[in-house]
Amino acid sequence: MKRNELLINIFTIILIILIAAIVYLALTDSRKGLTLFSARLEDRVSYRYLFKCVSETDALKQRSVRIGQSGYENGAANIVTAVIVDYRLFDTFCEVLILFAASAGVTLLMEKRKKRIKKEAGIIVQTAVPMIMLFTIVVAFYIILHGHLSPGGGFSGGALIASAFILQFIAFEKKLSKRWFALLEPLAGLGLLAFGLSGLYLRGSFFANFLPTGSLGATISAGGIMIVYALIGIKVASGLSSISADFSG
Amino acid sequence: MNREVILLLFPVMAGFCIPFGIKVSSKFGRVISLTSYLAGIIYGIIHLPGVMVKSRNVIIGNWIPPFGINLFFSPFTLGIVILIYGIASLVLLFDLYNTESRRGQYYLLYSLFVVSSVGMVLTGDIFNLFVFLEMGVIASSALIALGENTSGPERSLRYLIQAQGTSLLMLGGIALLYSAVGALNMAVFSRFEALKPSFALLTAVLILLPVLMQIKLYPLNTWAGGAFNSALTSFSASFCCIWATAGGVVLARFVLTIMNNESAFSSVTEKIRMLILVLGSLTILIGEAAALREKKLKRVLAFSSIGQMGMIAVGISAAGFASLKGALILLLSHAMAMALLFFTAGFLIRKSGTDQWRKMKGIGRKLYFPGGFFAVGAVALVGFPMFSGFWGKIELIRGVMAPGGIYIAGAAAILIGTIIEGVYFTRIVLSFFQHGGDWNKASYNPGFMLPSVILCAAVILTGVYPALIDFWLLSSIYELLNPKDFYADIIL
Amino acid sequence: MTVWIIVLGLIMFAGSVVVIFQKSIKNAVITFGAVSLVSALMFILMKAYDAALAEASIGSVLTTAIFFWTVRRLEENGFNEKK
Amino acid sequence: METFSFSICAFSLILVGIFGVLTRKDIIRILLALNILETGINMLVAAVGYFKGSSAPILTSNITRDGFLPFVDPLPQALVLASIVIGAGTTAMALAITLKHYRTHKTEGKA
Repeated sequence: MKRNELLINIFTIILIILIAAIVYLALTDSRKGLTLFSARLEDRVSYRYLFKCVSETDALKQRSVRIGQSGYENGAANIVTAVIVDYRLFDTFCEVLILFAASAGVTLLMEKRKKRIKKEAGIIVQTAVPMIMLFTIVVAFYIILHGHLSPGGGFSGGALIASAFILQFIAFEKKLSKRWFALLEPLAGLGLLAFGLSGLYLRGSFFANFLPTGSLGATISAGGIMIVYALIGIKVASGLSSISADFSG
Repeated sequence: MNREVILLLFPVMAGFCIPFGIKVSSKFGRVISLTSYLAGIIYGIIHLPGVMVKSRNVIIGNWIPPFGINLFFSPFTLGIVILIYGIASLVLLFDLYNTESRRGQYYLLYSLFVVSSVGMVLTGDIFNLFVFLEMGVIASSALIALGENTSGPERSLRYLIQAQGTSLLMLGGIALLYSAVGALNMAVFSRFEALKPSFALLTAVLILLPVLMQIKLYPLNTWAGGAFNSALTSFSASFCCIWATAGGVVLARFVLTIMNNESAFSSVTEKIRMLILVLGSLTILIGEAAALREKKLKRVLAFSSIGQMGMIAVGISAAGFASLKGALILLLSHAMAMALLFFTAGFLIRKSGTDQWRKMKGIGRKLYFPGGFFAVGAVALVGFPMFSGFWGKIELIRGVMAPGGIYIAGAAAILIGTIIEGVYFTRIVLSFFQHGGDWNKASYNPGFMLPSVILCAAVILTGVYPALIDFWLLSSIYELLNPKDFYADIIL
Repeated sequence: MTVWIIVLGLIMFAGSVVVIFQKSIKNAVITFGAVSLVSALMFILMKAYDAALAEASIGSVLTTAIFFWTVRRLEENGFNEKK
Repeated sequence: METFSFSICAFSLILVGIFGVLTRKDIIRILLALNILETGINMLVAAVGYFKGSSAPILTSNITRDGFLPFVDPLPQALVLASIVIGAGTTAMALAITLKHYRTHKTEGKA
């Protein structure tokens, strides 16, 4: 048995070296044609994201992007947020559905723990955890609501809120009821769907931004991005908390 | 303007409503999912005539295609979506009477599974395709794990690990492709300057891996038999029919429109087709041989489905008019006949209490309807004259023979596979109608009879009068064979 | 810069090898959390701040926690690591 | 050079992950290896968008179209974010299935 395992390991290592060699040869081929990194930033679709001129037919018309100016097609200063929540919002919607599927599946498959080793945390932890939770949730709200200006957004903020609840699960036996997460999650999803459908009926395409984009760099700007990111934050937070609650007991 | 996107959203809405609805009534889940699929069928049929005239590019978020995400509504995709919704609603009908009440999350996951299959067919963006694929993988692995016997979780884990590994490699391929092309829209790839041959082959293989895995092509189909055997019957039926059909559509889209002679992959088009031909031929032989030796009824069906998907892959790889026509007819007939076979198999297994077909000897003499339905499904799948599979296989063999060379071997594999298929299905059906065994008469509930009769009628109707779907077939084949006019120009 | 990348890359490589060959599952899980955290640092070096935040909060904290709870439940159900 | 080292790190992680998935016997280890593979793929995706000497794609001052643009590519970062979330969902699902598996087969140590 032991020897067999060793043989399998060696065989797999050889296989992997082969794979690596093939990939190396494929990437360093000297024949003619496009290859890795042959598209510079100017050739990529992101170039138009940076200059916020996707829906303009003449790409060169908009020559510069200025902070504080308004009237851009998308008002987010953080381009990654612009991509996630505006240009490719449908992808993000599908990811949210994936999280929804995961939390529903975990709820469906998990059972309650039978043998519980009861271990309450000590008094220091129990006093510290609520404060840390409060602090974490405040930071998470900051991250979610400033997603269009600085790094972060609904996903990281939602995960932070969920980790605050994880702390609570670790420290206390009595937990926040799971039922609320299970209802909050589809509610946020319905909110997202409502946003998309109102875009469809007001602007003629699903998930079109129908709110004013505001001036670039302002706190209240970027149209629907703030709303969508808040909804995503709620959804991710409740989904991940529900998953953690299922796993922890 | 871009209202067609709602077609995709019906099951999503149903999914979001289920957690609230099950607080009111325990039957809410199945009722609202069934309603949403029926709404999808009606909505699709309303839009079909318009799409038949001109394919539509549905943009999302008002961003034009290479930059935003788009859905592509063509005769091909819309027809398949209607088929998917149809089979999904039949499966739910079957579920309605044949299983105990389930928790709301089951229907939620099933809705998301249907959404992901529909999305895979419709989407025009490669990363969006990956996201839909993952959604389907998560939903279906949860549903497999709920299976009838205790090996469900293990089978589902096997499936999940293989699926997740291959999808991750696909993501790597997408990244490599993006660094060379600078866009993620599939229409861009279909008319871009050529990639370096070796690089193109690497990315093509990486991107095709999960698709090949989901349609159960040879080296990546070790999960299939067990997963289909352990899942609930209604889910095996939908997993086999809906998911594999969606995977076949994605494969056809990749091989024919995205990796065609004028695309970024133009330097390796022939090699990719050859690869799929070889894998498909091997799949046919291995799948059918495994089905011949198998004792459990549902596993026989799973291996038979593997063989059928191999035939479809071979038909796609030959890329001619006749072979594509055959592959598409086979795709339809596989979906309908397999659903019928799985329904009857589930019914028989429940009534007889065993899952081995040898022990069901003579069951068809007492239970006429299930036995008859099984016979019809088997005959349609094998391709007897006057049934739907017949025209498919004739056209397929004719079309695969046409290019000559190594494709002759593919045609031979299809022929051998069909013969083996005929042998084992005849054996099973004969043993069902033999004398012997004492079985009680059973009552049939509408949940079993209605879907089976509908599927039976569909299978026989398309076999007797194939002109019924000819119009759809012709426009689909034109779309697949002329990607420039019918795909890229419409989107970009 | 390149030196930092190489050092972090070596740490990640070593960590992942440890994850795979480590005897104790709990240690493997913790090492995996560390690898995730280092990969978040790597994302910062790549100027992918959003991805770094997400990796640190989801990939590192949550995934590790879920793994850990799973191992704990397995042990409660009589699962033995040695086997 | 930096992009090259990023890619090498990513590839090494991917290879280790593939090795783990192929050779390990117990399911938790396989899932850990899958997660390592995922981390490697994410790094590869992010490395594809990296340009030397560029800063994060956050507009803090005015930019114009003439001359060098000091930004990395934002699109791969969005893809990485998506992939991380998807990976977390898949891992949770797989672990739930694992627990169900162990509940039914208590004595077996592998899948």
